[in-house]
Amino acid sequence: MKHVVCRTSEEPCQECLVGFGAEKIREDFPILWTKVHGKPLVYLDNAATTQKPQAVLDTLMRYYTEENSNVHRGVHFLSQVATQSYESGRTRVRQFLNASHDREIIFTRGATEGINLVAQSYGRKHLRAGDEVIVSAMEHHSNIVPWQQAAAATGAQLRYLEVADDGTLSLEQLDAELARGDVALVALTHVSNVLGTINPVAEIVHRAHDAGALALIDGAQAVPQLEVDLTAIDADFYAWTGHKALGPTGVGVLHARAELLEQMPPFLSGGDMIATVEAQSSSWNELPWKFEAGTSMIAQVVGLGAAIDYLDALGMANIRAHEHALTAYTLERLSATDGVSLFGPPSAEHRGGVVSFALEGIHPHDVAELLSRSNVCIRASHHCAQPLMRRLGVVATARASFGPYNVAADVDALIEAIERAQEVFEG
Amino acid sequence: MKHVVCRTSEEPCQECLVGFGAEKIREDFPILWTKVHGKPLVYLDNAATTQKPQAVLDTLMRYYTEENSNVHRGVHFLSQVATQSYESGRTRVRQFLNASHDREIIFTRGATEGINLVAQSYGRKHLRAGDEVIVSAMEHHSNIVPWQQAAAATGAQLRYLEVADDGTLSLEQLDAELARGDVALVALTHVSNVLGTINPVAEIVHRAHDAGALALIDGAQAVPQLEVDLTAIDADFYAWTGHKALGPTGVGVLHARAELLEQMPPFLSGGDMIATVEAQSSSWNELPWKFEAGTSMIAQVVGLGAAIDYLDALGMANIRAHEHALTAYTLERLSATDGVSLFGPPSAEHRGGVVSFALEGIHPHDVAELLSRSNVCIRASHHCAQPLMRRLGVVATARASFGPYNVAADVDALIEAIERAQEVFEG
Amino acid sequence: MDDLYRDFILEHYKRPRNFGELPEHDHDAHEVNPLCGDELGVQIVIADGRIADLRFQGHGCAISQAAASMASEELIGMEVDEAATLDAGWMLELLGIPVSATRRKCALLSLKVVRHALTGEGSWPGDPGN
Amino acid sequence: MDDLYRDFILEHYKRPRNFGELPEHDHDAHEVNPLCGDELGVQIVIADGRIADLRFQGHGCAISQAAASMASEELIGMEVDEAATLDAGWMLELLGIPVSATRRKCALLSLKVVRHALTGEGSWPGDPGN
Ligand SMILES: Cc1ncc(COP(=O)(O)O)c(C=O)c1O
Ligand SMILES: Cc1ncc(COP(=O)(O)O)c(C=O)c1O
Repeated sequence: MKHVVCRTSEEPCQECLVGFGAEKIREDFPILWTKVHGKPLVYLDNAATTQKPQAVLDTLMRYYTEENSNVHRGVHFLSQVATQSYESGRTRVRQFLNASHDREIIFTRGATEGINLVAQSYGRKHLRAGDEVIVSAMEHHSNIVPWQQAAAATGAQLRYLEVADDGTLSLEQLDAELARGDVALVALTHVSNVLGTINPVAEIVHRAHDAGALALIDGAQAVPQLEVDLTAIDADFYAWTGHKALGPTGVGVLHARAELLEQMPPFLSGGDMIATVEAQSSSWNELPWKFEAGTSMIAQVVGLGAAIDYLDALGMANIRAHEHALTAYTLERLSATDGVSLFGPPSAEHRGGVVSFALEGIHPHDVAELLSRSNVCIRASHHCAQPLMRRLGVVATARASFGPYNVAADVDALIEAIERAQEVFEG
Repeated sequence: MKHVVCRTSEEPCQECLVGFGAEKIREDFPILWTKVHGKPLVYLDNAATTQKPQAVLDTLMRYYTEENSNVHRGVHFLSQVATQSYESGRTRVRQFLNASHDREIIFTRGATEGINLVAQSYGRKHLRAGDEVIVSAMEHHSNIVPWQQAAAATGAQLRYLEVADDGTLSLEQLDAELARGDVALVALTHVSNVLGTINPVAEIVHRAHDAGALALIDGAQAVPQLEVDLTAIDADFYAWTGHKALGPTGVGVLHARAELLEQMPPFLSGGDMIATVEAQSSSWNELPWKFEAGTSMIAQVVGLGAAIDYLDALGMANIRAHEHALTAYTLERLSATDGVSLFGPPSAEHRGGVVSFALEGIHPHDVAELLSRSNVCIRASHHCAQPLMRRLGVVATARASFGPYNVAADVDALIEAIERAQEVFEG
Repeated sequence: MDDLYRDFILEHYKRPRNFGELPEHDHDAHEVNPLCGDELGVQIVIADGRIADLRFQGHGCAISQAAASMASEELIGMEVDEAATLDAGWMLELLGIPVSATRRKCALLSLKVVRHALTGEGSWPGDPGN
Repeated sequence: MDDLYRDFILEHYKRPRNFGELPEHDHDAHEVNPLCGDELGVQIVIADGRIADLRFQGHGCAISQAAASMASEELIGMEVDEAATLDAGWMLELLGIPVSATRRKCALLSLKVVRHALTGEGSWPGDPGN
């Protein structure tokens, strides 16, 4: 076997240069200690949501048992501590992603709310009939439907970048679209949640800006596994979600340029986002709070800070190297398995830790159900990417996706479980 | 002293008929065991957010360590368990509030998002120029600003019910407004977060319906302390928030009539809320999921279920009786303290567990800061109710508010701390 | 032997009965399972108040295909009034396998599309939350 | 003796210097503390590049009122260029008491309104997150 990927702690990972040894990392994730029917959990559904390290759980508990209080408007000591913890979460996000200003970081429920915020607040105000919004055929529904809605409300047009057979987007097509001069916004995913494709987003943003268009990047799948540098990418909007990055459910981040946020009307309105409320009109608080109406997901922001600390301590470059090695190993093993076909870029090089596949004669749902009998959790779905499914000519795929705690043994378990599923259907 | 309110567990609460003994309840709330500067925490900021019982924290931990997974589209066993837990949270909410259908219960981040959902999805589609929206001068900003925005977008008019000197709303004025025949929606709070006023919401909804208007009730302060029966109240929309009802931050509930939800366009769009996504248009999932775009605050919904179990076990009638007794005791003690003036209904009868007050010559901020020196946490603020502050002729009030775990000793500590604050300013 | 993927399920999946199209028909409908995007269409011919003929078409998982196939055998010849009011229990009993909550819609898609065709009403048989 | 509510703070709070209005003035501004709704206005008279006279009006907590009162004594007579660039550090040092993060805006409201009056620019001195 060519790849030795953190198989055990005695045999540390060489391929991925990591030194962290995923077996060690597993100890930090209580759910991975669980045995189901006496066998360990093989969790390969990380693109849907990741598991949480004990450090995140401890932070949530600490918050609720030592600091819990409403933030910003409180003078008493608990509120001061809670406000400090909440706003430190923002600073931590800024540092982690190399952004410049805390006030450009807005907490949302997730990537979906972040993109909706932009589509509704920016889109409905600034898009005009005749404007083009460019998305791609590999987008998640959360980066399609809000634009359909904004287009319907404004008369703007939605155009799709095609996905090539190797799972990539064509920059030539992008240039051709941009050259028409009517593109207002380019909204693309950083990493595909189905194909794993890593798009050259810094380059895409650069070309969009050169053509006078804005760029939104959906970073939901990128932040958990790549070194993301928001200053280098230079997107006008960058949205992602905490629960896919070892953080709690219910929290996400929208990073946006302050000049744009200043021009945009508020999205949700109510407490905390106002300066003054008169009977018939109101004025808005400063950034970022103008876009954080009502009581925030305070504990979840604090928990997200702990998730970032954990990722940072592992090192995003190490995580990437590790997941890259796992992906390469998975592609190799799956290619060598009869009746399996693969979607997405053929090599692990420009691809995140996501592998979509199909088994001949077995519907993906049945694959997932049968794999679950072997404690192997994968996803079988359209993955909220129906346009991409149509492009691939399927209704759904089976998908294995990795987190920093996955090991080669998980991939071996996947392959075994696939062979067992094939036996059931052949038998 | 007339009232003996759960002072100690040896001396159980008589006034409030409770039998539960708040001292016992305190043992369930780890944060209340904390000592700050060697003295216990006196938490009287429950209208801002409540503390969480151990049972809620345990449920969050159990969810994250045994079930954590994305819901609805997952076939593997973890996803099945998580989906089951998440949807049980919905059923639990329905039972607790005596609602009829799970599909009428939508999870939001909080009351603010719930009201915004209605104002944006219902309001912007159905309000017309010339329509009236009735709110009151005692509303929280979250039940004012979204209507200002909807009015600005549609040409509807916003009208305010006045607040009488005794802190009540006039049903006569409501009738007069309704009689004009142009009222499309009445949006009122169930319990005022400043005055404590309990509005006769079932009666108000009834009159609104008779006049052909819809009714939205903001239940953020009601659900934590009253027996709320949504079938009896019969509001078209009822919004509340989990973190004020012993639940986690980041989750709230909008209850809405299915016929209305069916007519309303989606609010946020993306994953999970669609049936099919074509390139240029999409169709929507069934209720309630049509209004739950993206990955939900799964753990928080499960935690909210545990909070409801806890409240239910105490019994909402008991909680109400207890907080009512505490409020009566507080009004009595504060009235007897020099230099204190009180806002809101003079008796505890029609009033929730919220007491706003002012100290002569001391700004509320300074009151809160000085009380915090004695470990007494109250809020000093406009409480997101600037129109009400103007009505009261102040910029802010000091506010003490109760949870089921508060005891008469907390009120005694409040009074002592007030006297100490007065000494500082007189000295 | 697997609980769910029993021989008869796999047999119906691999060789579904009454699949195809009926260009001449009295009723038809088409439904999607939002969980997975699976689609199923049906055409129905009525005679003397009974389902005289019926064809499904579409693709899906073993559970949904086997369910459609098995249901088709029962439905042909059934009184329309009876067919229009069949509930989730009927379908699950007919299938005779333990279907989890998540796969429920797979099992019920064929019944849903038939009800839709016969009554014009497209809700899930025995929806959760009603 | 309280750390924050020192004698001089309470003294300035109870008898604030330079409070009132200057109907004839060269610059004015009005600001709100979104935290609490406290409001503060200022009018400024300039002569020879210096602040010749200044009055605050409004109401607020002991910290914000004492800060305005103490600042007013320093500002009158100061060069406009200098006054326009004073930062949070200047104000906090002048106050000489430990101000928590939450009360920072109370302490800085008067400086904010002066900067606004002199420069037309209304951001908080030394905002968090910049
Ligand atoms: C009466 C009332 N309505 C609405 C809200 C808003 O709740 P949330 O901030 O949780 O959205 C609050 C509390 O802040 C409130 O007291
Ligand atoms: C590429 C991509 N974008 C957006 C999302 C939406 O994230 P969320 O559901 O947390 O809002 C997801 C995950 O579901 C995703 O994979």
